[in-house]
Amino acid sequence: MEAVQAQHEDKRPKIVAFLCNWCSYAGADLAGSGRMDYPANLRVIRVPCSGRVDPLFVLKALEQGADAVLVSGCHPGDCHYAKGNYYARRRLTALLELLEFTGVPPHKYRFEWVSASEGKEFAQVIREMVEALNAAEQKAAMAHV
Amino acid sequence: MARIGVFVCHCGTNIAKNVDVSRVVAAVGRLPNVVHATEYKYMCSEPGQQMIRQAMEEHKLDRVVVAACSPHLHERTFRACASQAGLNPYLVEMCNIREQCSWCHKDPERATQRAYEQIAMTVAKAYYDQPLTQNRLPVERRALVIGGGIAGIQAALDIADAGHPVVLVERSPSIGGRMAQFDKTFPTLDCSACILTPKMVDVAAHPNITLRTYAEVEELNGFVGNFEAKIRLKARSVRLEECKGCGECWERCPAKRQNIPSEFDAGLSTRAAIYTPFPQAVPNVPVIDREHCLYFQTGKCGVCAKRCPVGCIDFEMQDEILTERFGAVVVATGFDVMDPRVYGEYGGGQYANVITGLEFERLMNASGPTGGHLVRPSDHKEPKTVVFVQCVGSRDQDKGHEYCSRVCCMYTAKHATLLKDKMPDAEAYVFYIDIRATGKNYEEFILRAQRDYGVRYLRGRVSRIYPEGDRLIVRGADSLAGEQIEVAADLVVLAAAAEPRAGAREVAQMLGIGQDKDGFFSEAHPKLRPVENLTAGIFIAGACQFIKDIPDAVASASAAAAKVAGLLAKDHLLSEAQVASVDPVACRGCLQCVRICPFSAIEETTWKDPIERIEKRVAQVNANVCMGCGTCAAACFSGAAQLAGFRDEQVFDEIATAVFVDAAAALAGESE
Amino acid sequence: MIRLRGSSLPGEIEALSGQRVFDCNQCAKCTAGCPMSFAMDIQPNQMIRLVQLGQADRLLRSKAIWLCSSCETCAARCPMSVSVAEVVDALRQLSRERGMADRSTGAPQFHQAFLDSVARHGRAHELEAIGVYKAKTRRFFDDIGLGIRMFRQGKLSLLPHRIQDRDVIRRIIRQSSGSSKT
Amino acid sequence: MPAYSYFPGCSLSGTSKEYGASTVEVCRALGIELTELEDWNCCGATSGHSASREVADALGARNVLLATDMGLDLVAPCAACYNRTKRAANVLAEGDAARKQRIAELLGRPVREPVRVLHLLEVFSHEEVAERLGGRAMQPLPVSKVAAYYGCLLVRPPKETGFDDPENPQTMDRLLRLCGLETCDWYFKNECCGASHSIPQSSVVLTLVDRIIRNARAAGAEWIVTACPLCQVNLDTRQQVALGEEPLPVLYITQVLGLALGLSPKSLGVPEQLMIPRVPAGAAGGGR
Ligand SMILES: Cc1cc2nc3c(=O)[nH]c(=O)nc-3n(C[C@H](O)[C@H](O)[C@H](O)COP(=O)(O)OP(=O)(O)OC[C@H]3O[C@@H](n4cnc5c(N)ncnc54)[C@H](O)[C@@H]3O)c2cc1C
Ligand SMILES: Cc1cc2nc3c(=O)[nH]c(=O)nc-3n(C[C@H](O)[C@H](O)[C@H](O)COP(=O)(O)OP(=O)(O)OC[C@H]3O[C@@H](n4cnc5c(N)ncnc54)[C@H](O)[C@@H]3O)c2cc1C
Ligand code: SF4
Ligand code: SF4
Ligand code: SF4
Ligand code: SF4
Ligand code: SF4
Ligand code: SF4
Ligand code: SF4
Ligand code: SF4
Repeated sequence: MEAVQAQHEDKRPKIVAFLCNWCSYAGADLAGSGRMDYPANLRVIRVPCSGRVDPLFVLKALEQGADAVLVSGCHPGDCHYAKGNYYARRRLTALLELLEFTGVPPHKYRFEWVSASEGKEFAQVIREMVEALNAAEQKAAMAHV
Repeated sequence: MARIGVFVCHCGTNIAKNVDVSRVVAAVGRLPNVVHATEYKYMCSEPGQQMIRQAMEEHKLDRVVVAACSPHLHERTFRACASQAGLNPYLVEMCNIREQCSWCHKDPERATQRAYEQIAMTVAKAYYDQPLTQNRLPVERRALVIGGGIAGIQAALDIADAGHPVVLVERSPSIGGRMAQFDKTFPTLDCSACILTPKMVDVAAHPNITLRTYAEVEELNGFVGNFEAKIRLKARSVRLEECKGCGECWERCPAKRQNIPSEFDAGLSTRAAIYTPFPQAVPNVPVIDREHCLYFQTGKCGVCAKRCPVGCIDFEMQDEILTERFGAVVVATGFDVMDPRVYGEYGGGQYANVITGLEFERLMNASGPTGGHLVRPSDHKEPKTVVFVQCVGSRDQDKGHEYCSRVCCMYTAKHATLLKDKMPDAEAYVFYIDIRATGKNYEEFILRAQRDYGVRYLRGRVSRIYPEGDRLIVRGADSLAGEQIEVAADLVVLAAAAEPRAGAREVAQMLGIGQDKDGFFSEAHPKLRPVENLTAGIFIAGACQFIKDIPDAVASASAAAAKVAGLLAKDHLLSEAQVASVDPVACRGCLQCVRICPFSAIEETTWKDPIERIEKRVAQVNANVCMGCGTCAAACFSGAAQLAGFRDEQVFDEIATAVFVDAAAALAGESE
Repeated sequence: MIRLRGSSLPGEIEALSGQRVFDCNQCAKCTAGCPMSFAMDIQPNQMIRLVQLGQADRLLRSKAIWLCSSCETCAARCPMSVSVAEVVDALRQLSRERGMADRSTGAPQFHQAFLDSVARHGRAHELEAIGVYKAKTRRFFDDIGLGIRMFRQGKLSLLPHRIQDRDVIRRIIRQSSGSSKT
Repeated sequence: MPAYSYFPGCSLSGTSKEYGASTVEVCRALGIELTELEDWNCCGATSGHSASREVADALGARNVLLATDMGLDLVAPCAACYNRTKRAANVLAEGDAARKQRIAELLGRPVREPVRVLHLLEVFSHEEVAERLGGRAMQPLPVSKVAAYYGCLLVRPPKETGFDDPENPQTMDRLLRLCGLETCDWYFKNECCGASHSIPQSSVVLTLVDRIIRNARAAGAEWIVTACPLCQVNLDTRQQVALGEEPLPVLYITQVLGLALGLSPKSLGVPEQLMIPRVPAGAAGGGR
């Protein structure tokens, strides 16, 4: 059991996060300004708009070994570019179906709308993702013991 | 090979407390392409910036990465700093290790590792950065205002006063809009004409304003600062400059006998074929309505031409198209009043004595069809009991609009007050759901109607109106009493909903601006940019954005005018630098990007391949219109559409770095 | 006084009636046009309000839900597309299931007698339905003259028309209306 | 000529026999082929939907499906039957899956895309029928002005029945004008007469009936014409007549059409006294 724990310590999950500049990136900033503590597993890539997120980015990240991918943009209707997040939503819904279809487990990707005032929510999303990843990993490890 | 310099900030202890900056700097220094890495206590301070500039020179840096706070705070600072030292500002990248690292991770080791990895990602990204320039766009310092209601009038006057030439285009023969139709205005009850007419005259007299009535904008091309509009001047059949407005012509026009309904009087009176909509019209020059004119229909008449003392009537006049250039456009096309005929339960237009609020305005107006004497349309008798029904077509998702029309609570109170003022013995009942009176002195106005004028308010909707004898039985309810209420009325006034102008859709398409779910023109941001449109350079004023009363319409018009004046005060504009572009070689011409660009910044064009010598269809981004959202780049399957600063290869390398870099090893001194 | 606490009533009514009761903005147009309003102890708009407030007892014991004539005037004219008529049906169903139906209006007994007759024969046998109803309500002598006149005109037949497939009809009426307590 | 499956409903074989008889007679005369649904059941009327939506759905759907099996659009002369049956058909056509599933369970048979449900008036407005009616020489009738009364269930709720203009329907008015009658402009043609309460709440109903009759009289109606057995019985039997005043006769549209087509009053169930021409006081040539 201890061995499993230690191993798990070293191979911390890595989450690649695409955050839109105007809402989610600002939300993540707010989580920091509010000194909310959340796991450091995140690697943030700033994009102007969730509409910039090519589904290939998500697939590439997963393929190269990211433990999970987060895409986060403005809430529907709040897009800085009017309709960019609407396209993102359409595109990512299709991607979601594809991922589901190809059997990628659901804890490995998440799409979330986070506004510039939702620092708390942002931190919570990251916590939840890391928890889910750890739980999955632990389960897998136990299966091997 | 790039020469990248990395500058890591302590932010006092804000960063340094949780991130071991020295270890990070050491590790970063070993990254490929990094030729210089250093740290400082306050990077944004003057000595900090000085240090960056010096290092740039010393190490011949061609890229700068500052690892500090959020780019939302200091990106501009460091871009300006690099720019002073001669580097293109778009070769500067920031990496956020404060808000998104030291402040949100308690564990120093983990925070240090993350800081290192995020910097490595930023370095990877910076490698591909290219120098970008903002285009300097000339500004055509003239404004176009579409719609000559109170909003358009106000906007035109304000822009003109700021010193810029304005062309005001109005569809009907005179400016004035809805306000010209009113008798008195809430909440002050001052005479509408008394406050509007002087403004109309000012418009006509202003040296900076060119008035184009009986005209419409047919086409708008170009972009902010550089629009080109096609304006159709409809054939007026009267030479504008010569006409004296004497009225000889319309006095004698035999077409009067055809009972042509007057649009201005909401159909309550008739007009001639040659007419001005109302006596105070600006310009006070008639037009010939060719559809009804006997000369145009039968070839025989010409009475007006014979009567006209100056001979300015010209039956041969043709429509004229003007093409003019503008730097900015204000849209102020106003609103319409819903046709309440869909309400079969209120008679569906069958009963002459069920009228709309707009018709009531005309019946009360001193220059209206009855000279301000309120009578029922059916028999011209004075009504003794008048019932007002609010929210007809508003707050009704079944047959009308879901929204509240905003002005009808107030104008109904105005109508009832004016009625009681004119005929103290008349009874006035108002059926309402809620009273929405949120302006300055509005609630007081409602209270006065009830308390001082004896208007009776009944809280409920009306379900049925039907005639009995020569009266109308109005069956409603009072939900406060919990009972049905029946009133025998002589006249019923429906506060019919306000709605988008007929043709708003065509106007929106012609201008390339958005409409909301109800058909009103969309603002750029509901709170922060209420008079702007997402299409830069186009502004919206008055009730075409959403229903407004006069104070709000005027406020929005002045706000739009201020925006326009600000824009036209510049001698050039700077375009967005981080914009999309399409590589014509790679482009397959699928036009997916054209379809989805939220700003219509991409166009289809043909391109001749200089090597293969073939012509093909490709997409082309107008860099002056593109806002840099990157939606096109994500949609393009060929990788032809790319967004500067966020190119595919940049993002892919950031991803790869994020996944493959092992911070623990790097910080321990192992080279990658 | 209404003391508010969480209630399942709005949800139940929405499920049974298919109406969105919270769309109602209490404009009272339903009440304004209701032909039975004058006889009701709770007005149509108040019924919707009380559903919103979860006041099951008052509604299920009311006379009003049995006085509604199902004329659908309310539904046809409601600006928010809420049908009071359908909400009333749902209230009647709950009221009977919970044994709270107000019998003084006679309506619950009448509907029961009518449906019993349909369950028995597959079609309504008017003479039987009226007879049972009168026995239940002990209103033997209301309308007696009228009944005799109709009978003479051959309009009230003595024997019921029966259909073949009576079992299905019985099943529909018994099974889905639950155990009725009227 | 058009053919339909025919759902007479309970009233037409009981309290409203004459409506049933006149419907059959007139349709025969106009060449409309009616085939009665075999083993039809009661639509449940108000009692059905008061019990539950499921009861109303299933009772209505059974008849719709019988008609669907026959492959003939279904016609109902009773407004209440029409209303309930059409609504059940709407559920079968576009209702949600769960609701349809429940119908299938209760009926013990699969459900299918339904045929159309029509009211008799809609059949008479059918192009061919209207043409045929228009081309017929009509017999003069003993009155000249009548009030068409539509009641509730034909026109409401409009989203379900989709019958004519719900606030000012004209279908029956047009037919009556074809019969050479003038129809009144009156405002109670779609007001509720309270028929569903006729038995349990007779006193309340009197108020409603009274208003309708008074309004029709004021508009100059000599007859009220209806297309609903519940309305007819209610308006006929709950009418209060002042001393010395003649009651206002309430006839079925099929009876009026039948008389105009020259069918015998007896076969249409029209009371003899109605056929005695009456000359309205002061009007010349009122009785034709
Ligand atoms: C019955 C009634 C009473 C009211 N009373 C009051 C009151 O007492 N006090 C108050 O504050 N508010 C009142 N209002 C509200 C008031 O009418 C509006 O606030 C005001 O008219 C808005 O002005 P506007 O210029 O935006 O639109 P409008 O007055 O509608 O003017 C729009 C103008 O644009 C022109 N136009 C439209 N389309 C085109 C086109 N494509 N090209 C060129 N020109 C075009 C139209 O011809 C018109 O002249 C009332 C409204 C109603 C309905
Ligand atoms: C509880 C509440 C909730 C609200 N929610 C919303 C909402 O959700 N959406 C919405 O659109 N609106 C909302 N509003 C309304 C919103 O607050 C106002 O529209 C907005 O704050 C007005 O901005 P302002 O700049 O005019 O005034 P303020 O926000 O009051 O700013 C005035 C500033 O001037 C400073 N000041 C005052 N006197 C002086 C002086 N003599 N010298 C120098 N400085 C001075 C003050 O310190 C203050 O910073 C809400 C209001 C309240 C009370
Ligand atoms: S650059 Fe940012 S992180 Fe550094 S001192 Fe300034 S505010 Fe702090
Ligand atoms: S008569 Fe001539 S000058 Fe006078 S208003 Fe008419 S057109 Fe103008
Ligand atoms: S020519 Fe036309 S406008 Fe002139 S007077 Fe004759 S009808 Fe009127
Ligand atoms: S302003 Fe008043 S009358 Fe007009 S829609 Fe709103 S609530 Fe109704
Ligand atoms: S999506 Fe790409 S390939 Fe298609 S037209 Fe646009 S740039 Fe060309
Ligand atoms: S980046 Fe956005 S605004 Fe620019 S062309 Fe592409 S989709 Fe249009
Ligand atoms: S009419 Fe509709 S919205 Fe108005 S009170 Fe009745 S149910 Fe509510
Ligand atoms: S259906 Fe019932 S509640 Fe609605 S109007 Fe008719 S009687 Fe009133």
